[in-house]
Amino acid sequence: MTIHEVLLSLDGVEATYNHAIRALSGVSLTVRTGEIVALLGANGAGKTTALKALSGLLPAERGQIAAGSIVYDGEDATRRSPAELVRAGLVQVLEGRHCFRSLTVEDNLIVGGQVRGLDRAALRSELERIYALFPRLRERRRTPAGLTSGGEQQMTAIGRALMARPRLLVLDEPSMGLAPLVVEGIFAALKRLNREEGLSILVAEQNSTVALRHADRASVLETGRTVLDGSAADLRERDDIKAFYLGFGVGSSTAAATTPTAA
Amino acid sequence: MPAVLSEPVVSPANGNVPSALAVEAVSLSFGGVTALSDISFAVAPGEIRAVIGPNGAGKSSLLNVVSGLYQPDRGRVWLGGHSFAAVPTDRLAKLGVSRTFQNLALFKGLSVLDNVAAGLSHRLRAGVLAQVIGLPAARRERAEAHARAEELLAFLHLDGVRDRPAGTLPYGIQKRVELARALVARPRLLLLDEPMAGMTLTEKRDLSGHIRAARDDLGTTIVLIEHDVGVVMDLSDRIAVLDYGRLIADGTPDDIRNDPVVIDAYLGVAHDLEAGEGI
Amino acid sequence: DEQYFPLQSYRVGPYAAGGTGFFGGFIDYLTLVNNRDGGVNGVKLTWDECETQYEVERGVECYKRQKNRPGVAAWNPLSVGIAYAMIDDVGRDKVPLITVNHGRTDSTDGRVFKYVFPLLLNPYSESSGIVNYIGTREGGLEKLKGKKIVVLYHGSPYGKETIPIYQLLAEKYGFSVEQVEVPHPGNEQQSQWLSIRRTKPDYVVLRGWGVMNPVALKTAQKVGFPADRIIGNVWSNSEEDVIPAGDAAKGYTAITTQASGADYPVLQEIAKTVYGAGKGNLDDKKRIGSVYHNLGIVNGILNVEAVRIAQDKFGKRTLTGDEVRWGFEHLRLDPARVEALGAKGLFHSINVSVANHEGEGRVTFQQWDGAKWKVVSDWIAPDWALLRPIIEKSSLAYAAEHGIQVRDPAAEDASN
Amino acid sequence: MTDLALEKAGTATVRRLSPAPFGIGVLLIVAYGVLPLVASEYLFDAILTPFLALALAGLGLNILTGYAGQVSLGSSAFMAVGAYAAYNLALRLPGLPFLLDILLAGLVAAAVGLLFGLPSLRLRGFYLAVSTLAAQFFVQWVFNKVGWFSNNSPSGIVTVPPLSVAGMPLDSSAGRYLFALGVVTAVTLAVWRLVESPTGRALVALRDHETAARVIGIPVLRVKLLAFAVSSFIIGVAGVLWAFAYLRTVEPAGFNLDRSFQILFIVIIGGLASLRGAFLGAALIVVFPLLLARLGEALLGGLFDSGVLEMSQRIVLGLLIVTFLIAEPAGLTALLDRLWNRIAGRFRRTG
Amino acid sequence: MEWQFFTEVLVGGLLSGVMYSLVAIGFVLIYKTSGVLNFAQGALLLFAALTFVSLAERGLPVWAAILLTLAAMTIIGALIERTVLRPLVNQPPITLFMATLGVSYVIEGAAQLLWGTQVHGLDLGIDDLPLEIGGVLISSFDLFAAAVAGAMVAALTLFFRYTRIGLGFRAVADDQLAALAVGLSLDRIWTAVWTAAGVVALVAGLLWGARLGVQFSLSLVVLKALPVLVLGGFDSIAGAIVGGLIVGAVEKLAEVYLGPFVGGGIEGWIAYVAALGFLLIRPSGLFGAKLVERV
Ligand SMILES: Nc1ncnc2c1ncn2[C@@H]1O[C@H](COP(=O)(O)OP(=O)(O)OP(=O)(O)O)[C@@H](O)[C@H]1O
Ligand SMILES: Nc1ncnc2c1ncn2[C@@H]1O[C@H](COP(=O)(O)OP(=O)(O)OP(=O)(O)O)[C@@H](O)[C@H]1O
Ligand SMILES: [Mg+2]
Ligand SMILES: [Mg+2]
Repeated sequence: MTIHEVLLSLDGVEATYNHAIRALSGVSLTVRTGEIVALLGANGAGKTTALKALSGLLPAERGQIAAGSIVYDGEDATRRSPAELVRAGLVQVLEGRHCFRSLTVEDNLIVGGQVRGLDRAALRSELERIYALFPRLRERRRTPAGLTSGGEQQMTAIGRALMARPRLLVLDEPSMGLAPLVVEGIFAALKRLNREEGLSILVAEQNSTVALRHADRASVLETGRTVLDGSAADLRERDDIKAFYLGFGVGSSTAAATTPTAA
Repeated sequence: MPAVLSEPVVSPANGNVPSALAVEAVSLSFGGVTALSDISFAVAPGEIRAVIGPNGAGKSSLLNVVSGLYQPDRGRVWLGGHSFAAVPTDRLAKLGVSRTFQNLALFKGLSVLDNVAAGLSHRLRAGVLAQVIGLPAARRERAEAHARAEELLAFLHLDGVRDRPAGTLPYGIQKRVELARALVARPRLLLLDEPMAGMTLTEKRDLSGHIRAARDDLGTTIVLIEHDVGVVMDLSDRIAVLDYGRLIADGTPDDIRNDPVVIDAYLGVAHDLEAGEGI
Repeated sequence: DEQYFPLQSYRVGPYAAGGTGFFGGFIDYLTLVNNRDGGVNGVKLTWDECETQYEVERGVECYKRQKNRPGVAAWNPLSVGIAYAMIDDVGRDKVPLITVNHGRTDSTDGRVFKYVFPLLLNPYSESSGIVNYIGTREGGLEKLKGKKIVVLYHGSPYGKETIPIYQLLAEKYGFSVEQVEVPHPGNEQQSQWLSIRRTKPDYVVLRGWGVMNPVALKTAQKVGFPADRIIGNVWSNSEEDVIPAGDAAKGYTAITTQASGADYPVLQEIAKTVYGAGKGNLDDKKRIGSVYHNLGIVNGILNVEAVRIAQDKFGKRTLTGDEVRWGFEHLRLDPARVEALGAKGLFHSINVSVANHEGEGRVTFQQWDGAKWKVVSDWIAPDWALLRPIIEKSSLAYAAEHGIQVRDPAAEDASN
Repeated sequence: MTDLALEKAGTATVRRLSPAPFGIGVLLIVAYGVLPLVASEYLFDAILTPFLALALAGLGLNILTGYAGQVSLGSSAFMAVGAYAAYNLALRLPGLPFLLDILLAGLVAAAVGLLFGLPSLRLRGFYLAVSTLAAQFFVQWVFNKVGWFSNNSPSGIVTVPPLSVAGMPLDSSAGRYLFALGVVTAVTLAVWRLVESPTGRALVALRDHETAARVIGIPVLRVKLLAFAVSSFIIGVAGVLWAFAYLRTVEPAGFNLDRSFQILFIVIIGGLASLRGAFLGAALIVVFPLLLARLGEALLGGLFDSGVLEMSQRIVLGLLIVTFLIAEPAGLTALLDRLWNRIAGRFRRTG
Repeated sequence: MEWQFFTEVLVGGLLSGVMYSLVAIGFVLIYKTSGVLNFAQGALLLFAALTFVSLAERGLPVWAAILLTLAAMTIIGALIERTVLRPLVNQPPITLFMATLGVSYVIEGAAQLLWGTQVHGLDLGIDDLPLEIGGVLISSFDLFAAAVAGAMVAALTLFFRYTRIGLGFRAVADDQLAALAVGLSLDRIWTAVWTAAGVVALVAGLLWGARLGVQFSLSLVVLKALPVLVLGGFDSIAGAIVGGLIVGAVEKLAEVYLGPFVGGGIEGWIAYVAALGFLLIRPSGLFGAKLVERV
């Protein structure tokens, strides 16, 4: 596996919600082709916001990019619609398992593959690929996704994104709610795709142990700002940094750090 | 695979050890999908009991049965000396049971303080008119509720976001607010469905402390679903393991850690655990 | 000097067709008087429009706003709801309220409703007129005995208003009446007409409104009820009511207080001088001489003549509302005067007095031939002997309820 | 979980009344002290009084829709119930003090509201919304059909008796305005107390997560019905004001579907779950069309007839609704808050 | 002969019901892709009918008038997507509902501004003379309308069944944010659907216009469609048809057999009350998707 040119880069991105609540105030990060990058940070650091910003979903949350640039595959990503980005291979798994609740698990997956306009046979084999990764989903494929268990929903959401055969997969807390074996399974599978197909991955995780174990590099956010950027191996070693980025709750003492300041 | 029960279930009806919670031969299925099949187990007062198992094993369904959101097809639930075929959700709070949800279930439009204070709703005696007019009894009640809520905010380090609408908070903090809402009523039985999902290690450690404190200080019995095995092993007195709706193991953390059936179904190879999220 | 007519018009919304026609005709006539005569005895007529969309609150807002302009002559809202909401106010502000062809029946009694003038027709006289017409068609009122009439009415206070009077007329003339409601707005009448078909009445009186009318005609055709046995009331008598029904309306007959068509001298004059000079109010010249347009013109004539009559008494200057009220109370236009006004055949006559604010107007009936209305009857008078006692009963009750001193017409006439 | 997924709006909701009691004080002084002295009859009768009545109706609906999350399209039916109840009470119990009359009329409206609120125990979202139309059409039909309610007035339109409270006639424009103002102030105060009370919080809890509310012991059925009752009560009182203080006539057609939409519109444009919202929304809905009409007339009156102007105004109004919703789905309240924050922020920076 | 009358009323009711379905289908289309009750459907209907009639009256051949009207509906669909739906993506349904109310003002205003407020007759060239079949009176026009409605429903059902677009629609209605994230082009979907709703509005507008005349009141026919919607389920085309039939039959039978006891005119609300009663048994209508939620 070779690491090529820059696939995605964020530079000095600032973002607000509702033109008022500042959520990002200087996020920079890069993902090169074939790389796995972890985005770490405490609760409210801005991971989700950064990921939404780069996949064009911020406007749908009434958020705005106030400054900075986001370049995906050599083009300005802020000018492209989310659908265009997906077609260009940038697919995101949203935080909090946004499944299509009334669609069955299988229909969820099919919708995920729709951008590719597959024929029946190809669709079948793609589905099989996902079911091989998440056997649990095969058993539940006729159940409306909204009724399945939390973990099953999470698998559905990840599977749905994989159906689009992304070049850059953006994952927001994929391990949340998943059994340890499944988490390992997912990361192993992603790693395989990364190795075999050059899939690049950007993953925001609280579960930093898992994330760092699999990532090549990591960026750390704190209160909407990139504060650290380095190789995952380094970060794994350094306890001081761990203590630094893991954050400490939002007691009165650190309230200022986690309460966004008004613009 | 036969259910491995490390201890016979004591039915509160005839047994000598009164349990805070017992489920007796509970089965539940959804049109062909068996979510729970013939589950029986009891939780002793003051115990921290974890429920673990693969995704879709039926853990949340079990809590939903206990809190009356699902009606079991068969079996009974014992809560504080009462036995129910279907637990009446409306009376849950009065029975001293509170819970959190796997997917956030906060009142997004209410401030954090009001969310937590809402946990005391079942205690309110004053009528609407008394509240509107501001009769002394109503005022006192209200002030007490707020005082209690403030206490919990401080306890869970949430006072910094006291007045923020809960919906605008980051995920991890919302989870904590939900815990505060469940704790504020000082429940006898607290049901937690993945309270630590989406938290950092430090936060998990904090929260574990709080949960333990709740048990130690208030004597609350706790049933906890959690996927972070490190947390589970560290925190719980006993662990029940579900797989495909069946109870495949029930025992102390040590029992469970080394149970080959459990390792197979859930934990994976032992070394993963060591390298995992130990606290 | 100027005399001002505030117009609470409605040119938008469900009743826009009526509003544009009526207010268009009214304005056209005022324009004619200004252009031709330089106003009324040199007093220029002015007006402005305030859109109500036929909504009461908007009408009230318009009233409060427009009444502040000087020289208000009279109010002409062409809306029952708005008129009701203004009754108190016009009394206090002492300006006449003209509710031509509509308005509350008991306001005919001018002894109680000093400032309200339901000119030409009220719901009761209208009903009586319709029954009289059916009588003439059958060859005499006595032939009505044993006949069966269905009244199909709009499900609104307006529609319901004549239920008791038809009952009374049925008793008096010995026909049987069945009154069937069509819920607002009336775009579905299948069940009503199926029932009618089963009843097999001799006539159906259509007391409709807006979209209900064409639908009634269409549905009648659908169930095979002949259109020439349907008699429309005064709000079911316009082109807008029949054109959408297409062929189904052929033969349908309706009451009117003013004939339609543009052959009358006053209309010719309007067409020539007003529209010729590009000052006409209607967008569509084809509507000149349509039912609502002509009603507006007649209404214009009545208003202007009232001003003229009042000027004769009070002087040729801007009059106060109360003075114009006096003019209305002495509005007597006999057929000769009507002819002099260029309106012979357009409407018959009017004879307003303190006691009778309606003016004992006469009505006629027009039949739709698929392209235009054709007058098919003489001028018919309602049965005043029957109606007056009912009206007085109601008005006196109102007076008692609201503590109104009932006027004595004889005394007033003497004092003038 | 939430009914029409009010969650987004919810995030910006439930703020304390304005944090500036100073502002409220000024408003009250102007409303009670200054306006009665300076305002013209037009201002009272065409703007202020209908504004108050509609704001009150908005306040009532806000309890149901904004706080409890149940959308109703039948508000004007409850206004009608209030208006007719008050009329009949005044007519049939001549000695009844008017304030008691209002109270009873409100209670009648509350009872009817309760009845039509029953489906809410089972229905959600637009299914519930559309079924509230049953109330709308049924109530209108009843008042139309049953002559007794309008004292057998042949035209169905009734004129209400003149307003007087405690023997004091309030028949002038200013008097009726002051009366409406008094009622609105009192009800607003009570509503404010209500939404700040635990019960008020329970309403929001219900809206945001019904299951969670049930689990923590909020009596969901009772609270839902309470929302319907209280909301209908207030809307009923608004109906009384509409009939007695404003139009002084009552007819069923005045309480049609358009009015219901108007009230819903007030609530949503003003801001769900905010007391100020009802007032801001009502101000917009009453004043804006008038402004537009006057402006259109002044600028273009000579060129086009009133119909064209009206149509253009309709278009502008529609565009405005959409624009406001886009600018701030959480309503005028949130929009103003944001503006205020920005101004205050700038002030702080420079000052 | 009583049964014959009964049959007549029943058949008449069923056929009227089909007319309601025609309007209801437009609502269903929009609801399916945004979970929103589109209150502008009535305005669209008015606009379509008015445009067609005005063009035809200006001497255009029918086909040209229809084509031009279709073009206009497409433009409106695209405009609404661009200016209203796109900025309001991912907002709660109530907000969108209000926005459609605003849109309806604009369309109504524009329609009347463009074409005036006159009442127009509309003759589709279908005679509406009574047809006796076995002694039962049936309207030929209604039969024609029923055939049109049937064809439309069949076409739409096939479309949803045999294309994957239907799935995308439901996905969008379920969760707009997720739909964006999986790359569904909401803009295209919405433009297409609103245009389709405009076409349905045109068909309904022509048929209703031929019955009522083309005028402002045309927009009020939506009130007939709403009970149909709740009864059939907001998101089901089949529900719109079945609901329409039920509502039509109930309404007419109630008016004829129940009306006399309460004074008549109950059609305006009986459908709503019936729908309400029915909803208490099935809270999401006959064919509507059930609410999917769990904790
Ligand atoms: N829709 C929103 N409206 C307003 N503020 C928001 C919104 N979403 C997020 N925020 C704020 O933006 C900041 C960054 O939040 P974000 O969700 O990006 O953090 P995060 O790092 O993903 O946290 P977590 O680990 O809890 O998911 C937080 O302070 C949060 O309160
Ligand atoms: N309301 C329901 N309708 C249909 N199926 C359901 C319902 N609730 C649960 N299930 C099914 O029952 C099984 C058990 O679900 P449950 O949520 O209890 O799992 P869990 O153990 O909590 O899993 P996880 O760890 O992923 O949250 C799942 O397969 C789920 O799909
Ligand atoms: Mg996040
Ligand atoms: Mg679970």
